[in-house]
Amino acid sequence: MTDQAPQTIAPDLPPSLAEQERMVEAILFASGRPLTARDLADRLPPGCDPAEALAGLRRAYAGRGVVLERIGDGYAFRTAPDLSFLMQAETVEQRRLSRAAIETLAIIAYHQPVTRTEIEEIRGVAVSRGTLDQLIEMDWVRIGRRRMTPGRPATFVVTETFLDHFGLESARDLPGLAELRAAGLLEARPPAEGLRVPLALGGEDDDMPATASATDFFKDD
Amino acid sequence: MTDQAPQTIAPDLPPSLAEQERMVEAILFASGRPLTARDLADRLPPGCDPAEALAGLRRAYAGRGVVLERIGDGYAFRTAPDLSFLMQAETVEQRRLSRAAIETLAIIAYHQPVTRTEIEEIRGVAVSRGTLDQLIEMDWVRIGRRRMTPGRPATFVVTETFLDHFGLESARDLPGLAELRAAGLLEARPPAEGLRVPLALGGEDDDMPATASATDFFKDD
Amino acid sequence: MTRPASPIPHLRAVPDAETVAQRRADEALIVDVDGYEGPLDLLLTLARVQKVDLMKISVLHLAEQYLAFVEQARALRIELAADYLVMAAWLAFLKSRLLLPPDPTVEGPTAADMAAHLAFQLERLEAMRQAAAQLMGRDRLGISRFARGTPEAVARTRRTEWQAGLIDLMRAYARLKTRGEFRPYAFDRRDVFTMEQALDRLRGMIGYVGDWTDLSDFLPEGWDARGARRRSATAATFAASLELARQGRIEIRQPGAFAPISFRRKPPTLDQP
Repeated sequence: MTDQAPQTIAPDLPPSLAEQERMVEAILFASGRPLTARDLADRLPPGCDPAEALAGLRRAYAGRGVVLERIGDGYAFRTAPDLSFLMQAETVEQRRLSRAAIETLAIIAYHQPVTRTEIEEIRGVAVSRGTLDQLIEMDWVRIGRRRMTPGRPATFVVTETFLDHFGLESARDLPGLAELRAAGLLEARPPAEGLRVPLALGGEDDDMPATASATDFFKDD
Repeated sequence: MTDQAPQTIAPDLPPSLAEQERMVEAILFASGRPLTARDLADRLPPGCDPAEALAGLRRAYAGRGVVLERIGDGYAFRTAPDLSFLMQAETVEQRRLSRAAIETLAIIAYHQPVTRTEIEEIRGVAVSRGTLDQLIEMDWVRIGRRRMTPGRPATFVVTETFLDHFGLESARDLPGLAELRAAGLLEARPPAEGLRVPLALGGEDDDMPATASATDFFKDD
Repeated sequence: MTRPASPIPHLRAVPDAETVAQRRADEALIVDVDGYEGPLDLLLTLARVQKVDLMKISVLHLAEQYLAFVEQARALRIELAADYLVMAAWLAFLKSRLLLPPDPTVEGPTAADMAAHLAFQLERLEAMRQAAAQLMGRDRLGISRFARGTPEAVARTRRTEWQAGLIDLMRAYARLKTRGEFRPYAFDRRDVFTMEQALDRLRGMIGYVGDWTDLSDFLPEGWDARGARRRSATAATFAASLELARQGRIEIRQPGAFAPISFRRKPPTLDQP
C-alpha cells in the first residue's frame, strides 16, 4: 500500500498485491472447480497478476490446515492431506442377521463341533461360503479341530465372543427343545387325538436335550 | 509443543494448540454450513478445545479474503463481503420473495418469538398460510415454543440459516434493533379492548380475532 | 378502467404532484386498491403524504383523507373490499369523537387514546418496512458472501453391527428341528354329514310329509345309529330344516326344551293356491 500512496489520483491502478491475494483467495474459496491463472485473471480487476498472488497465497497457506493445491492447470484449496482422517466419520449400522446366518449359527451352537456337511444336512440346504465367512468375521464362529473321519473335514465351533454376546456361560446352557417348547418357542404340535392325521416319522429324536444329542452325535470328539 | 516435550511418552496427549487450529481450519473449510463448537469437538481428537482454536483462527483470518464468521452458535468461513463484486460467477439466483413475505420475515426477526396474530396486528392484514410456509421451507423461520396464553398459540422465530444468510452473529445484531426498542416500537403493546384498529380480512384464514374485534368495535355505531 | 374526472382530494396536500408520471401513479393509487395490503397500508401511504414525522401525524387529518379516498372510490364506482369500508366506519367514528369535546361519563379509551394507538401502529408498520429493507440490503449469503464452492463431504465409513439375540437363535433352531412336524391339515369327512346333503335329502322328502314327523325319521340310513355319525346327521338335518322353514316350505315344532323336534310341509294358504 505504501508504494501506491503517491499515485492515489490514478483511478485504474491495480489493487495492491495483498489485495490481489485476498481476491484470489475469495474467488478460489467460492469456486466450484479449480481455476487456472487465466480464469483468475479474467475475474480480477485489470492489471492484476494472478501468478504472483497465487505464489503468495501458497506460501501463506503452507503448513496450514488447508493448502492451495495445483490440480492440472488449475488451483484449488484442499484440506491438508495429513488431516484427511478428520474428514471421515464412522457410522455404525445395526442390521439383523439373515435367516441363513442365524440358522447356521444355531446349528453350530447346538451341535458343535459340527462340519459343514452336517450343517447342510440339518438345514436341508447348502450353506454358502459367505454365511460361514460372515460368522467367522464377526468372531462368533471359528474353525475347530478337524474331524478324524475320511476327508478330515474341518469343524466349526462358537467362540467366546459369541458366548459373551448371547450372555451364555457355555454352549451347553442353550435350552433344549423341550424347554423351547415350554417357552412357547415351538408351535404347538397338532393334537394327535381326535383327528387321525397320519404323522410322518420324525427323523430325529426331538425331545432329547440338545446338548446330549450333540455329544452323542460326535462321540469321537 | 515445547511444553509437551517432557511428556512425549503419553500417547493420548491432545494435539498442540497450533495443530488444533489446523484441524478446526480444515474441518470448517470443508464444511458448507456453520458448525458449532460442539460439532467440532465431536470430530477432533479427545482433549481438544475448539473455542481456543476458533479464537486463534478468527484472528488469523481477520482482513483476509475469506473470514471466519460467527453465526448463532456456529462458525463458518465466508468470503469477505467487500469482494462481492468479484463473485458474479458464483452469485446464486435468489428466490423472489413477495413484499408480504419480506415484511413478515422482518416482523418475526425483530419481534421473535411472535405469534401469527401479532404479525397480523402489525401488518394490519391476515398472514396467508403460504407466506409462512415459504419462509419455513426456506429454513429462515421455524416454529418456536407455544405462548402460554389462552389457546396456546404457536410462535415463530428465525433460524441459524436466516442468520447465516443475512450475515448476523445473532438476532441481537439485527440492524436498528436498539433504536427500534428505544422508540418502543418492539413492545408488544396490546391494544386495549375497543382500541383495536380493524384488521383486513384478506387472508385465507378466518379464524383470527380480527373479525371479532371489528364487529365488537362497531356495536356502538 | 374508470378514470377520475376531478383531482383527488387528498393529493391537494402534495405540492409537486404535477408531472404526468406522478398523476398517473396517483390515479393508479386510487383505482388499484388491490395494490395495498389492506387499509393500514393505505393509511400509511396517505400518512406519508402528510410529509411529517409519523409521531406528529394528525390522525384527524388522516381520517379525513381516508374518508375522502373512500368517497372518491365510491364516486368512481370502484368496489372496495369490506375491510376498507370497516376501516372507513371506524375512522368516521374516531373522527366524530375527536371533534366532540371529551365526555367524562363515557368509559373505555378516549378518542385521543385511539388516535395515539393508530399512530403507533402506523409508525410500527413503517419501522418494520424499513427494517425489512435494511435486512434485504445486508451482505447476503450467495449475493455478497459466499460459502466454500466445493464443500468436502465427510466420508462416511459404515460399520455394520449385526444384531441377533438368544431368542432369535433359539427360534431358528426350533424352526429347523420342528420342520419335519409340519403337515397339511386334512379333515376326515367320513363321519360328517353336511348340511348340503341334509338339504338335498329334506327337499326330496318334504313333499310327502303332510303331517308332523319326527326329525329322527329323516336321518339317512347308516347315520341313525348312536355316536358321532348320528350327531352329525342330526345337526345337519336340523340346520337344513331351519333353512327350509326360512324359505316357508316347512313348519317346525318342539313342545318343550329337549323334546323331540318334528316337521311337516307348510299347508298351502288360501290366497296362495
